[in-house]
Amino acid sequence: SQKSPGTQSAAAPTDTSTHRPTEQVPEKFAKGGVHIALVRQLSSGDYFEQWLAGAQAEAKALNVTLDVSSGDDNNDKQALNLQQAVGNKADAIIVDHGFAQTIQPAIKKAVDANIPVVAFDVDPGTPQAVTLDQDDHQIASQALSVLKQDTGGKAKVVYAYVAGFAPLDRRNETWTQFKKDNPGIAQVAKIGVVNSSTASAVADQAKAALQAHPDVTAIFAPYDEFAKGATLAVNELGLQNKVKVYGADVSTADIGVLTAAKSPWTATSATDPANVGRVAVRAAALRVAGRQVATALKVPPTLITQQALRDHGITNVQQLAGAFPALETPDVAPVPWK
Amino acid sequence: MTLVTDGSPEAPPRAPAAARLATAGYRYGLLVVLVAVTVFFGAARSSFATYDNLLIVLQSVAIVAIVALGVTVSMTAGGFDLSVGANVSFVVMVTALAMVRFDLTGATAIGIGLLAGLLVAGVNALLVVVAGVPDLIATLGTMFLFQGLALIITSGQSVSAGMTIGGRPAPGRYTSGFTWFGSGTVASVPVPVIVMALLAVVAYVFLNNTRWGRALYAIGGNAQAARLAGIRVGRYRALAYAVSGLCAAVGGILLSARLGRGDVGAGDPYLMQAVAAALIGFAVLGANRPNVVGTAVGALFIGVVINGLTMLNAPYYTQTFVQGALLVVSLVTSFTLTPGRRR
Amino acid sequence: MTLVTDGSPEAPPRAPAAARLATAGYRYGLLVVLVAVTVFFGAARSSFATYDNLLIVLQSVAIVAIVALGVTVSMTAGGFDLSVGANVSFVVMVTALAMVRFDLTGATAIGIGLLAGLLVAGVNALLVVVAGVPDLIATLGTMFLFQGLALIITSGQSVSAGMTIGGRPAPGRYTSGFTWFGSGTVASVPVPVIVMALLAVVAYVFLNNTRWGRALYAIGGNAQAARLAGIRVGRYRALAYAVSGLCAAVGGILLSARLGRGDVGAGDPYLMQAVAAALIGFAVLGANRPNVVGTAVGALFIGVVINGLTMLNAPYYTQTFVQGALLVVSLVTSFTLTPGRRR
Amino acid sequence: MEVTPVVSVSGLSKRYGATWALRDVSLEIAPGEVLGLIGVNGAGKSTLIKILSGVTRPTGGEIRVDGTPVDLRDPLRAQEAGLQTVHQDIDAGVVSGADVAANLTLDALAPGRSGVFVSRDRTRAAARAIAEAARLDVPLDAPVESLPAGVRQQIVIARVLSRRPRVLILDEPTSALSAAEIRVLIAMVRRLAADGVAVLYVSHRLSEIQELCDRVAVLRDGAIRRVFATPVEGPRLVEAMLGGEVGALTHEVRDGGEPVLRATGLRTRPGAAPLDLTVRAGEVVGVTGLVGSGKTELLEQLYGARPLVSGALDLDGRPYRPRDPGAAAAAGVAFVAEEREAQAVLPGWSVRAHVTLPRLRDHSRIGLLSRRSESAAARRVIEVFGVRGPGPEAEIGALSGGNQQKVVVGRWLEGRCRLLLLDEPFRGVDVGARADIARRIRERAGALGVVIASSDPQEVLQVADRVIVLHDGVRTGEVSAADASADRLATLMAGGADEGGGT
Ligand SMILES: Nc1ncnc2c1ncn2[C@@H]1O[C@H](COP(=O)(O)OP(=O)(O)OP(=O)(O)O)[C@@H](O)[C@H]1O
Ligand SMILES: Nc1ncnc2c1ncn2[C@@H]1O[C@H](COP(=O)(O)OP(=O)(O)OP(=O)(O)O)[C@@H](O)[C@H]1O
Ligand SMILES: [Mg+2]
Ligand SMILES: [Mg+2]
Repeated sequence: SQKSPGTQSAAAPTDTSTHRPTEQVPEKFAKGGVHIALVRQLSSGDYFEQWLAGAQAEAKALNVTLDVSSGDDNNDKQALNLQQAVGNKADAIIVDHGFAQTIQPAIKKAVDANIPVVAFDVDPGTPQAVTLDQDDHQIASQALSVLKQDTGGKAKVVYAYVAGFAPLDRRNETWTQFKKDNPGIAQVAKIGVVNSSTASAVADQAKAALQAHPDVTAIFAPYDEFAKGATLAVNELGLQNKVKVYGADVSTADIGVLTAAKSPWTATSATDPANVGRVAVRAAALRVAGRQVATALKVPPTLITQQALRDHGITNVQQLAGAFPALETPDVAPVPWK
Repeated sequence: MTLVTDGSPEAPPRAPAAARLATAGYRYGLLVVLVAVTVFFGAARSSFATYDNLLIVLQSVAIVAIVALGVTVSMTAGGFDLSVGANVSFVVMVTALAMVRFDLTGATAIGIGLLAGLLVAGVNALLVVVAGVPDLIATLGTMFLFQGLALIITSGQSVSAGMTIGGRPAPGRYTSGFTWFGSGTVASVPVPVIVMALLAVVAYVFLNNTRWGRALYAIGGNAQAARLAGIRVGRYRALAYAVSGLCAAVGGILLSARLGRGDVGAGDPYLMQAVAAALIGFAVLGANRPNVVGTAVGALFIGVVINGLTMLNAPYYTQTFVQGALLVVSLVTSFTLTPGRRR
Repeated sequence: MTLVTDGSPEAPPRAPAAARLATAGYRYGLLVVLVAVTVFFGAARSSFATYDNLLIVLQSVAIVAIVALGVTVSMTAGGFDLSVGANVSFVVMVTALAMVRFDLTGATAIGIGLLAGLLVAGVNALLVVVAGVPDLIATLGTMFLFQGLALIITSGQSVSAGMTIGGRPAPGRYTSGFTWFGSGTVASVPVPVIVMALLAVVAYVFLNNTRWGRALYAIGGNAQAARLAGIRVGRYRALAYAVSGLCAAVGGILLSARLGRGDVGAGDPYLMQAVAAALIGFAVLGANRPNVVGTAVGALFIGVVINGLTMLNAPYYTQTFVQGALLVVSLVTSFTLTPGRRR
Repeated sequence: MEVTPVVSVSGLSKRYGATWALRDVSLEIAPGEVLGLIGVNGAGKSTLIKILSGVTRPTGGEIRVDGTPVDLRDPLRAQEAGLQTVHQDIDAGVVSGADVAANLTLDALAPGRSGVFVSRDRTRAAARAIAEAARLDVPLDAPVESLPAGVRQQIVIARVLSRRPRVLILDEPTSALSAAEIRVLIAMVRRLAADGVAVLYVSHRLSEIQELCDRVAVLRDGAIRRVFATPVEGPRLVEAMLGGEVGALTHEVRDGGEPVLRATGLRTRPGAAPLDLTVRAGEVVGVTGLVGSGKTELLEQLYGARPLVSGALDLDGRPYRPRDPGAAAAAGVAFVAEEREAQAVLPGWSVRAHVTLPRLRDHSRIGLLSRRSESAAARRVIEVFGVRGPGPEAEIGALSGGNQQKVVVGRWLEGRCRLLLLDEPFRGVDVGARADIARRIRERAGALGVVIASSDPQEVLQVADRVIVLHDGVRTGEVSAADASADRLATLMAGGADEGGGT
């Protein structure tokens, strides 16, 4: 299995922190031996690779050992990995994605064992754990605002969605609301498949939908694999002048597709996964040091348009942060001794 | 479907001592690799070779092993059940719906789950035994059917407590009795591990020490001879699918209890894993046929390798490769040392 | 000459006319369903039965069909290649690396991709022919090995132009010549469709009209009889895996060209789809053995159903079910009407 | 006094597509009676037996057991009615992958025949009892697929006898057995008949039929032509079977010309004494010996199907050391394996494809097969060997066993052949067909050397010019067919010394 929807890709582990240390390094960190367990639902795919790279860079900077385990899309296994981390007495645990119902009993055990927990993109079910989220509603609404602007609020739209993936479900809520608020926007077809070859499968479906509905002018595909599939379909049908694609998430490959000549993919909204990984490790480290951390951390997304990418001559995610400084969030959970 | 290759050159005659060593390599190749790997991990990480970690490894393979036992039984009768993954998914959805949407008790949900597994088995049996469709094709059809059905009954959505159905919140939730099957323990041993152990013993006795098991093996060996000896081949093949379906249902119930929600497609990966465990089992103890001990070892093999590599902080992308390489090494030692290579 | 394979009662004698109809149902069951489905979709959506849409359907199944052709060839010789999905993934990664990381030309990348496919085939052949490991188990091992290798060579990352490697951006990119294989057209027909058609014709002739194809079928029918008739069984089995590996490599190259990047695990779903197409093909034209026409029809069947249902705006979660239901219906008509049911 | 027949059939017919395998057959067998059933290959004997054993269902007609009509829907019904059958196809009787004990006790798995739990000890005890009752001496834990066909056949017979048959049906039970084993079987059948068991006995060996049966029914083209009471003379039986005369199977003994194959220092198995063998063009060398004496091992080594234990070979004066059957076939050596079902037949394949399989290269150009060339070859084999059946495109399974054998032998004579190795080529072949095959082989033998292995000395004498006798892997003698007798061969086969002539 590969990456799951609603997760995006972005900048690498370049440490762009401009902060100066304001405090002494706590003894525990100075002498080393702090173990933070990272318990992931999934590992494969650009998003997770970038996220991990960011987390590892931050861990290194903080002199922390990161013990990584992955559920490989098996949620039962993720829960067991979490249980094992508790058994091994990790100093803190970061839970990266997962199903609330499945993971909450194990999180509870961790909390009961007085192990600090940071939960990314999953509801930990306890106020003692820090929650870290990217704002999926905002991701969807940023992309949709461009769609609305381009079409003047009147368009037949093909929508790509598969239920059951939390981020996509949240983005779907925004879409549902958006349709209600904009009666001129009509969803004429819904497509979507998720497997390890999502893009090409979605392309085949999108082609069928475009064939059946020749009057479509926009495709809303709020997940980069969907967006790439939709783009492929539009290209293969030669409809670049007629149909535009509005997506979410970003990776180096996505940038290539976005900036290709005549690309119909117009805009995407995303957070930087490496940055999110760094934030997660910082939050965990703060809790290990016994500092207060806000119980709900949010990383806001940034709107990235095709035009802006072209203007800045950007070809990969590493260059993104330069052009879109908002992707970096050093002030979310800052570590005062670094 | 032939699992045995022909046409390879015959092994040359061996001296007795070398032959004994070869036979040992053949019979124990995979076990030796398993033990070696365990020792290696234990030396590298002290927390690996502990009772607690043993339980975690066992729990991580429990559901796969249970599903694989069913696959093993279907293979003994010369069949092949490709529908087990879809069956697990279907049972997960059905049990979730029973409790969350229809607010039924955990016991009822278990009953319904088992019935759902039998339903899948019934379709398989109808296709294979009554309509005469070859096993692989029939169970492939069933797989699509129930993969689809698992999606349709929930409109493709996951089922969890508090979800809204037609605007109103669902009335029920997973009962604590039900989730106990997933995360409860008896004398510190997790329930799924106990269920696995029980089922493995039952399956072992069933296949090796009962008339039915021997009849299944006879059918797998030569269905025609079995029929001429008066064995009701059709009924036994249906029985094999029923066992396979029930095992998948038990796996589905345990998975549902572990997950605490009905997750779309949760069972699908279990097909490949269960088939892998059962196939690796062929090479264990020189059986070269489906067997319960081999299947259990096969499942354990996968679990130990992944657990150990994770403990060593090996990146996830090396795990599949190491698993494949170890498997290939043990297969090669097992099969090149086979005494009667030609069969 | 087999007396029985299953316990199903023999079909009662039929009047000639009814028998002819039954034979037609048997031979054409799946084709009839395919045509009926096509007519239905065409009636429901005028845009379905158009030349343009035909091309779209064909393109959507082209890669699956190509991989399935290889699986078919491996099956004729009594084998079963479970490694094709991993092979496709591996070739996708290798071609992407060749162009993006090593800045080689598209032609070189294609050459390397084909060699990578042959490498997978070589491991299969070594395990099956030389080491004597049963096909399913051996190719399962190879599957893990190359799934893992595809991840390792890129440390689990996907490969695309502009990616950074060790801090510096990768020098190369997909050449336009290479991507032409994925999305180019010749006289409005997409290149993958042309490649599929060519390979299908070649495979058809190879299996049905050459002595090599005959030898492969003979090995699949009775390996010992083939060996004693002077056929070099080992070499032909290796040949079958080589063909299978090459087909998977072509599939991988086309997929890589279409995606324009090396995507982790992109080829994995092709195993199940290709096996499904090849197995469905058993039921076509009453062959009940692997055959090229059947495999092509099997692949087309899947493509038509998905395309048509998408056009009808059927939600994605109904598609698998409809596909399964249609498959089961045609299997049942095919096999219950088989003249010599008991073969 | 009227005795109610145990089993009677009336108006029985069976149609396969366009051919009527049986038409309007009526027969009855009384308790204690041994009824012989004979007929050429394809006459319908096995079809009748498959109906009586519940394997296939008739197109029309009635079966009564003890005067009551029965519906033999499946094998279990037939067994419950007391009809116990040994089928012609040995491999339809044993389960490979299981040991001898499991195979002997296979019946216990049918419903109601044993408790739920089985244990190894009880299975072995039961198996031992069954084997002892049938005078069968085999290691109970040997895997069946490792045993020669004769032993597997005896296992099947032993198992069927353990069902305490009221009607015992035997379809060519002796085709894979040696003389001594045949004598044991015949004595056993006699004893059962004396106890009131009705027996239906099919064989191509007329001497057995004459010795054993009370009445003999002759099938031809699916219909009963004559029923003789014994004693009856052989030629009359043959005439009724074939609908005419057959010439006596005799031949002029030839010396042969240039050596085709010269082998020195061969061993049938490691540890056996070495032997030399020369086969000349134009001569037919017979190899005989009891079951397990090493005939198959010898022939398979000559064909590269088994690694050469020791020694050196040369073919037409050039060194010859086949690595595999492919190399042997390419050098012009042909081999007809002992077990047709397992070693030569491809289920579902046409006669044409069987004929051309060993010589695909001759029927293809740049790899492409020529259908016309294939069909021509198939038609030639059908014509030359008198294969009775629906033609070259017919599925091989639609031919009777004997006709399948003609195809399998005949195909090697289509095209270049220097040395023809035949392992039990007459197994299950009727007298007429045997004469046909033998005659064709001798006709072609002018240009090639032929080796025929058979455990029936009579059979060997009928076709060979020279006979080599093996005992326990060692050559005990070699005699010219001109001055050999079946008795003398039998002595040698038993390991006795050669008292005259030969080498
Ligand atoms: N399954 C079948 N399909 C079509 N025809 C068949 C089938 N089985 C037998 N036949 C035909 O029925 C006829 C009788 O065959 P049967 O096997 O009964 O002959 P037989 O007397 O036992 O010959 P043999 O001595 O060679 O064993 C033959 O012409 C044969 O070709
Ligand atoms: N009664 C038996 N029990 C067990 N093994 C036996 C028996 N008879 C032969 N074998 C073994 O089977 C092998 C087969 O020998 P082989 O086939 O060469 O003999 P054969 O003379 O051709 O006999 P057949 O007449 O059965 O063809 C030998 O290795 C022998 O050891
Ligand atoms: Mg017969
Ligand atoms: Mg022999």
